[in-house]
Amino acid sequence: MTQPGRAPEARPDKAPTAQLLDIRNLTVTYRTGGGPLPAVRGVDLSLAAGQKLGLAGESGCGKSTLAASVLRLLPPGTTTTGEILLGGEDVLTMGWSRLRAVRWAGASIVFQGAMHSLNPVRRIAHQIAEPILLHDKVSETLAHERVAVLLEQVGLAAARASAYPHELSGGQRQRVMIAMALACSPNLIVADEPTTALDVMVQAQILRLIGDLVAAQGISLLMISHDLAVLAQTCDRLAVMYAGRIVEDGPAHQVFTDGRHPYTRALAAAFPRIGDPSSRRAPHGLPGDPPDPTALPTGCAFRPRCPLAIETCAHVDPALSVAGPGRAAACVHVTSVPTGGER
Amino acid sequence: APADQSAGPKTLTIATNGSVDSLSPFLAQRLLPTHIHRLIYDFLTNYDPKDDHAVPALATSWSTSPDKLVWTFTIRDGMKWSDGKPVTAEDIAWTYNLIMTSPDAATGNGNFVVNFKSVAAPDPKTLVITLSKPQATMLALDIPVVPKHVWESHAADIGKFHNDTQFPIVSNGPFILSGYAKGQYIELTANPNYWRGKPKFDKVIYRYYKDSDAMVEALKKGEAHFVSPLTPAQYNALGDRPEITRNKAQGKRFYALAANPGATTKSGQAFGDGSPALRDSQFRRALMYAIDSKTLVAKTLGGYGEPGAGYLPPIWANNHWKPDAAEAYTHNPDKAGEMLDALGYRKGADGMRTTPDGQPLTLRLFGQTQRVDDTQNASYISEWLKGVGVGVTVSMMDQGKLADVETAGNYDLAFDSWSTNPDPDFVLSLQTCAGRPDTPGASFLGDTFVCDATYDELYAQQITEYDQAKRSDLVKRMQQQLYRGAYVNVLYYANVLEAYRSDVIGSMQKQPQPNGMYYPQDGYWAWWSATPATAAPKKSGNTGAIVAGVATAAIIGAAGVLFATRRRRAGADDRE
Amino acid sequence: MTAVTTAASTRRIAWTRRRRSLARFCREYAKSRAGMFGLCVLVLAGGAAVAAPLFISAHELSAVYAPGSPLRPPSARFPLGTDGYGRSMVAVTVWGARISLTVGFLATFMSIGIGTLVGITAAHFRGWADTVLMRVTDWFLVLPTLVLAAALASVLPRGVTTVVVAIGVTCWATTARLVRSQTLTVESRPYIERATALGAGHWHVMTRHVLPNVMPLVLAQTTLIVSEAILLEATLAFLGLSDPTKVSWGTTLQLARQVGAVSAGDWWVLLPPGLAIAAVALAFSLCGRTMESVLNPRLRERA
Amino acid sequence: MTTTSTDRPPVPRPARLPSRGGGRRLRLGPLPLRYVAAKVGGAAVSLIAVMLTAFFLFKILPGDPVRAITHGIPTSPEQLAHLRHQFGLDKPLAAQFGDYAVRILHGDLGISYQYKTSVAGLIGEHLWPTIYLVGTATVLSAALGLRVGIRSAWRHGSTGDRVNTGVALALWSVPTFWLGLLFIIVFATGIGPIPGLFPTGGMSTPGTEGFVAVLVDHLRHLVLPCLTLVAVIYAQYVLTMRASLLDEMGSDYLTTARAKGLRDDDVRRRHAVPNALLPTVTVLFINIGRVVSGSILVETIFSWPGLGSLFYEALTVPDLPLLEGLFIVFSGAVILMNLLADLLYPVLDPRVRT
Amino acid sequence: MTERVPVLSAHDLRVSFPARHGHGVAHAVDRVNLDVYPGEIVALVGESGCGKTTLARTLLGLEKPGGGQVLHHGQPVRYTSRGLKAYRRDVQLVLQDPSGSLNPRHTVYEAVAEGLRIHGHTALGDFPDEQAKVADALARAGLRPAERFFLRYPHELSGGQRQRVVIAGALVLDPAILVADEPVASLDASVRGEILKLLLGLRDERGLSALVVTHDLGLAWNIADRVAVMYLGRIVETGPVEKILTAPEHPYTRALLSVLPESGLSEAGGAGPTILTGEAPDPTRIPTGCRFHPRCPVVASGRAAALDIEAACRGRDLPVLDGGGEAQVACHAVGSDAGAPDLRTTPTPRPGAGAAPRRRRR
Ligand SMILES: Nc1ncnc2c1ncn2[C@@H]1O[C@H](COP(=O)(O)OP(=O)(O)OP(=O)(O)O)[C@@H](O)[C@H]1O
Ligand SMILES: Nc1ncnc2c1ncn2[C@@H]1O[C@H](COP(=O)(O)OP(=O)(O)OP(=O)(O)O)[C@@H](O)[C@H]1O
Ligand SMILES: [Mg+2]
Ligand SMILES: [Mg+2]
Repeated sequence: MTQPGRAPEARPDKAPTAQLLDIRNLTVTYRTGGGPLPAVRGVDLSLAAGQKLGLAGESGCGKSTLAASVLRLLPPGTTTTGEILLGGEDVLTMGWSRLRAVRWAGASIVFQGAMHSLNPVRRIAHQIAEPILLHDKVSETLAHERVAVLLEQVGLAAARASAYPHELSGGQRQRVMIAMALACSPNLIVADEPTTALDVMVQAQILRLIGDLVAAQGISLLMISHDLAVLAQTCDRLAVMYAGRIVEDGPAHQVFTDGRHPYTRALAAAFPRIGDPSSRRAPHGLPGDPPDPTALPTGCAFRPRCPLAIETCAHVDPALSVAGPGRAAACVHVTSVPTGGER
Repeated sequence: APADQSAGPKTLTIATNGSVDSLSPFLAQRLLPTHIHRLIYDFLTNYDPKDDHAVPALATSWSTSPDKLVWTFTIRDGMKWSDGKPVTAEDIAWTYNLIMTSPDAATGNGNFVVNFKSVAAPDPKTLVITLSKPQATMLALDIPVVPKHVWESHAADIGKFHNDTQFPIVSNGPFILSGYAKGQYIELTANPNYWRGKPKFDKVIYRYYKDSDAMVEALKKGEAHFVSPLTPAQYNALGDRPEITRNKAQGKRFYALAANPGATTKSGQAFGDGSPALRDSQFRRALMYAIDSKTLVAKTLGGYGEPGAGYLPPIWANNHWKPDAAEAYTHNPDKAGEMLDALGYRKGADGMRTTPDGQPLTLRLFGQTQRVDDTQNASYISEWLKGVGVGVTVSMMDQGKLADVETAGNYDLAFDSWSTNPDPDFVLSLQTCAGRPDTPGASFLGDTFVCDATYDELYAQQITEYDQAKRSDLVKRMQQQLYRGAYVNVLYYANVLEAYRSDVIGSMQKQPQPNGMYYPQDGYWAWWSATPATAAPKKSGNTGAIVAGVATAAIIGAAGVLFATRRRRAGADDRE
Repeated sequence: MTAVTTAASTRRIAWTRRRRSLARFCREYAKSRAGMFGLCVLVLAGGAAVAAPLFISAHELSAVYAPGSPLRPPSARFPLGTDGYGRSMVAVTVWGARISLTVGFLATFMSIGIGTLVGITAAHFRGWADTVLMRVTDWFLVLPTLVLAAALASVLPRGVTTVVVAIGVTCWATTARLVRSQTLTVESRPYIERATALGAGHWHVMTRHVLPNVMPLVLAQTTLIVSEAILLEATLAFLGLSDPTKVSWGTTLQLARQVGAVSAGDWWVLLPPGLAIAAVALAFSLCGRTMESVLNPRLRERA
Repeated sequence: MTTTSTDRPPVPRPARLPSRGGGRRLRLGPLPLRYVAAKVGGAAVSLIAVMLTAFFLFKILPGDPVRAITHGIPTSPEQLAHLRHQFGLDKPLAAQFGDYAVRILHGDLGISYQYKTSVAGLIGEHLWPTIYLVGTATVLSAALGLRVGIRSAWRHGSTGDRVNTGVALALWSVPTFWLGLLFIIVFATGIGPIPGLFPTGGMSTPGTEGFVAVLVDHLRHLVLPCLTLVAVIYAQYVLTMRASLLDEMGSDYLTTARAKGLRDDDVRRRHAVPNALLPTVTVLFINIGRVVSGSILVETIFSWPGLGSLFYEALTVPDLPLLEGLFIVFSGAVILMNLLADLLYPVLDPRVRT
Repeated sequence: MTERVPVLSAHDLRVSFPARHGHGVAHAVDRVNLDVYPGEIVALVGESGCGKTTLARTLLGLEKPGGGQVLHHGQPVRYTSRGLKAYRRDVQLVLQDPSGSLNPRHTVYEAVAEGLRIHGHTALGDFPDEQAKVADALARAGLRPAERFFLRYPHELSGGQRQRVVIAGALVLDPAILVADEPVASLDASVRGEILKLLLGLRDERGLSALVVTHDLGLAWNIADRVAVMYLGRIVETGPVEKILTAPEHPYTRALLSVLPESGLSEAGGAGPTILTGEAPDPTRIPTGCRFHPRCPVVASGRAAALDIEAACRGRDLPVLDGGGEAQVACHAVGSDAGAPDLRTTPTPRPGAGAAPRRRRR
């Protein structure tokens, strides 16, 4: 159990049928002017039906890339290898028409910037109704009735249906995005930093809304954020990414409060708990700069900033290994951590 | 495709670069409409196609009183307007009187009647014109005569009426103006009742082009049957086409370099800033020796023209004058240099001359941008003058601006070009002392501020000389006087280059013969006499038209299809 | 001593920096094949124009001493035939580049100068200055350039200066708009606020921050306008509004048309100047577009 | 961009009546009056400025026009005085300007020197051919240019895109008049195997009869001038459309649309193009206004009896009142088109409407 | 201790803008008093749009106050160009977005030296030349060795490094006060701590005072001595960090604290976060009475009515808090019945483990 091994075995939840989303050894490489850019480097991740999975990590570590690859929304010219099984079907090898059918009906996405993710010259009713008409092949009247219901669900008056995006506030627009994501009753919603640009108070509203709706409808949620605290609060499980890799994966609360990977711990420490005297006048941070995906160091990508780096780190790039019940981490030190001792 | 030549009415299409300012004979000043008026309205007299002497038209005969002040014309019998009303002396008298009394009506032809005291029609067949002083040009009154009964109602607003509201226009010439599209074409129909006989072509159409190349293309394709004027290059290029006949005619235009002899008003007050050097006729002559008009003819005109000397072109055989060898300014730069040296214009180290008081000698040469020749000739002349040490700065400007410069007297040398008429009076009058302005800078009748007492004396004599031979002699002496003074130095007379489809037009009369032109004539001879060719023209036009029609339809169809395919879907599965 | 070293070292730093950014610009630029093509054409045309007096004597361009007879087709002696005066079309075309390019550049500098000044002033000072200047700009923007230039050229004395002024005065509005909007963008950047907070005045902000950031755009715009100006010069010449005694591509074409070369089928007088205009205008456009895409990162992303 | 979200009462809207089947189209609210008034006012100010400029340009700069008119034509001093009076030149400048303003307000643009008839009438007569030519050319080139521009941008970087852009740029760089002359040589005269299919100039062949024949005749005359004009303006449309669609290409809402499962075509048609059209519309309209004056060269070369030829003729004289009138008309066309674009813009873009 | 003169203070400051659309004015800052003492770090927190940035900009003279004064060492700031220039040598600004704060065409060296160039030789202080001074500033900001960074362009630096350059650019003039507007908001979580450490270090080593504008209460807890909570242009609660963040009294502060993710987490089983409803506040239409009352949970839950202060909440203006160091709160409920425990709609965040709430710091 403490054996470091290939990731699939190390995955906490092994029942293959229960997984709604199963990402296996995914790599995504962008084509850029300065050569290939590996944004995601061998990620294994799975999500059971009805589960809420958080994906954290700092800017540029590949979170959005991962999210976009779930619906194969990456720009042309990007190389993707591995498998993304959505309900058992590999998204990456699907035909276009099947893929179009899966998009939104099977999984939908809430993007970060609702301002830009909504078409500015179309009424929101139209934009919400569009996937309904496309996938459910219902009459327009019916679709618009659905729109009214959806808007009510996300706490917007049905009368706002005729508004244009610019007539709504940021929070309201994000609600529209959520309503849109729910429109075809997908099995999975991917929320890519849905609250980053929003105000604290609105952020709380939206998080609660997503949590409630997903729970009520039994939809799986893949939530992406750079804010570990937010994810810990909303999600069941938490995966932490660094430089295109998952470095830690486990139950949300445990990962947040007791990270096994030094990066997870550093990230968690960056969100101080108010009232905690240890962080009073003592901000925690990681020295060094975020990694440059085109020029990663040899061995463990985190090594240059790692307080615990040892010599092996320079040539071993550790794979995810089991680090406790339902937990895994990618660090040479993980084996030395007494697993299960914490509970 | 012109639906012509085959069976239907025979049409003669003329391509020209003119434009119509007005169809009213009272207002028109441009060449094209005045020419059209010649075709649709009969004048008092006409010019003979052979040698341009006055021949009967409306008037069948004429006589003058002994004091030379009263002219009595007998009007042709039985002529009818195209609406059936008879043509009478009253029509003529009314037309002339209108021009004499209304400044608006005088716009086009006012100069002909300036000297008239009265015009009367004592009976329908007699016209009596009383002059204030004798006038030798009474048989060259190029005034279209309009039907009084039609025009009476327009007399009040004659300045605004353009005679383009009702077609066909009531007239009495060999052709009747039957159609007119502004900026596009004028359509004339043969007058079946014309007294001299019906023209052979049923229709004559003038199409005007803004671009001379388009005109030639039209001729090549048979869209037009006659083209004038051509540039030398175009004329040459048309030479190897059997279906096209070219005509190199002596032109009526002289092209000159006018020197500013010192601008003065009628009262002799000097103004302007013309170079003082040019006030000296010897200096002006020296300049003429530096200029080689043969080269100009060869280069600028491509050889299509004759070097000039006399004021009136050789086409007017009676009045044309040539200097004898001793007098002629034959190209001789050395002589020019000597003359300048003698006048005290010394050459400096850089080869350029200075005035006797030490100023650099530089003359301003002006030309019109609208006149192609000016640009070319300016290049040559400035180089020649520089060659003898006279500096030249060339300015090209449009004709309005140039007119400003000239009226102000602020020039040294300027190109000058006039079209002449069978009767020499008008151009000759340009150089009289009386042609100068009343006040400095005012508009004036004349041309270049010339005031030469001998010349004026001769002018006064010729205008009262009713004997043609004697008058010609006077006219030649005037030209000689002008030449000696080197005021207006005629450089050349350009040929008029024309071409027509010989598969459409069998024959036409030139005027004058044998070296005259078809267009524009001082009569209506060319179109009136034109006979359709017997050989059928090549039918290229029609098949071409069909192909073109199909092609056009295809293009438009393609555009339509383009629209239709707007909703075309991409193949189902091959793309996102 | 201190002052000297300071000055020297900062200058050194500045130079190193400039060299580096220039090198980077060149590298980026060289990647664009279209841009390089344009540059080659320009270097050729410019070189020919500058070097023209070295291998074309005044006599070859003189009407009187023109070496050939008029409108002769290409031959061994005259590879491109002769024009209406009998001058070699090669000489005329090469020489024409001088006036055409000169007019193009002068007019462009004039219009760019006005445009930049107006744009920066309006955007930096805002308020009524902005309102007034932009009203004027808008007004120039709506005026049809050709009509205004033609009208100006027809009422002013003929000559190269007139053409330059006519083009310069009519073409600056786009630049002013562009520069203004770029200035507004730059001025809304936090670094302007930072500079102001550091105590910088108008002059400092305008010269140190706004101008360098607007300059690349202006440069790209310059190349684009040159191509427009060359076309406009040719057009004005064609309409008979330029000085026909000066040999430019436009006047050459105008002369060709006046002597009836088109219908005479004398293609050799028509093709060289026309193609030269098209090639140079195209080259300037290509250079401008490439520069724009290299200098403007937002555009760079697309390319 | 967060504009008025709270103070705007939500439009009450019943849950979609079935009768409103075409609910997908933009529903146009009334344009805000203030906006319209401001734009119309702006246009009026521009027009007044145009007239001022025209007065300055054509009355003050060129000097005494009567001298220009009468030069070379025998004219007596009385006639001169008469002409001066006729053109109102015998009054002081201020009075002339007053007259001018009053005249213009009455739609009277003066009397042409060369045609001796009212400039307004002349312009009216020559207006239709120009509208016919320019309209056809604009419709064709816009239809073609926008399509090609859209395709190019959507597949940017592809060979097709590079060819399209290259062709557009080349056409853009070619002098209009030169292209027209080439067209005449190639397609009107015919060169080598190419037959001369089209007339060299003019708008119709006089004497053509029969509806079909007249129609074909008109179309044949239209082809070459129209082609020349299309070639030149087409490039602008392609480049503008391409640029503005490229601007939209990276937008997140397109990713959203794609994520919804829309086809590529639909993403482009329903989402990308409507947004990209916004900036293009302005360019399009300004262009229409400019093309009217841009047709000067084409009309001249093809002897098309429109405003362009008229302008060219006026230039060669120069016929100042006519030039002045045409100047006002050409500028007015651009101003009008600008105004239309301004008024159309909020219809297309809801963001401007509030 | 009040005899200590604040280095920078706002006195009854008011700033308003013409509203962006339509008519009316936005009272972005509406009578604010705030003092910053030497060596003190004050955090200004509040929701988006409450006027924090406007206040900061006004303090720097980038915005002219519509009323009230900005005092520098007790002297009113003069708004002449010379007065402002002198003032701005002493007060420096650090903005949220380090990438935007650096001219992309200027190297690091130029960016840092800009202040020196503007203020001329006098700004060099003891340093021999500009380069030495720039190197020193960069080193102080943690970019060592400084020379390595001279020729870099902003785009060649990471976000954290850029922010350090911006800070170096401010430090190069040896300011007494740093006004930092959301200095770490755009930085990655892991980098954020390092920048905050830097600010703390500067305070400790050089006695630099700072006003840190933020919407992140955690950040205030990390570095600030004192916190001022702003709502709709007005400071509604102020006092020492330990007091305000552990035992807040104003319902708004409490709501802000309650929505912090980890608080909900740690208080699992508690009443959960108080999420304020209603639209974001609009400075063009400031409500009468307590400006928070339309969204106030105390009013909404009926407790205000129970306490018989509802009328006051809706209609009676609250006194303006002074800018000093003591804990103060502007709330009718607090005033009417100080510390009434039943006012608390949410459980107080864990009573400070170790740091006992103190009502008065000094
Ligand atoms: N279209 C693209 N082309 C090339 N590189 C890209 C593209 N999109 C992203 N990248 C690069 O891929 C890496 C991962 O990007 P991604 O957007 O997935 O990061 P992220 O974790 O979502 O970051 P953030 O928190 O800032 O949103 C980054 O280095 C980014 O620069
Ligand atoms: N230049 C301006 N013109 C008009 N209104 C302004 C201007 N600057 C700010 N405002 C308005 O003043 C109010 C306060 O703005 P400010 O930027 O100070 O808020 P903030 O607290 O910094 O918000 P954030 O947290 O979003 O940065 C806002 O309603 C804003 O719309
Ligand atoms: Mg992302
Ligand atoms: Mg702010």
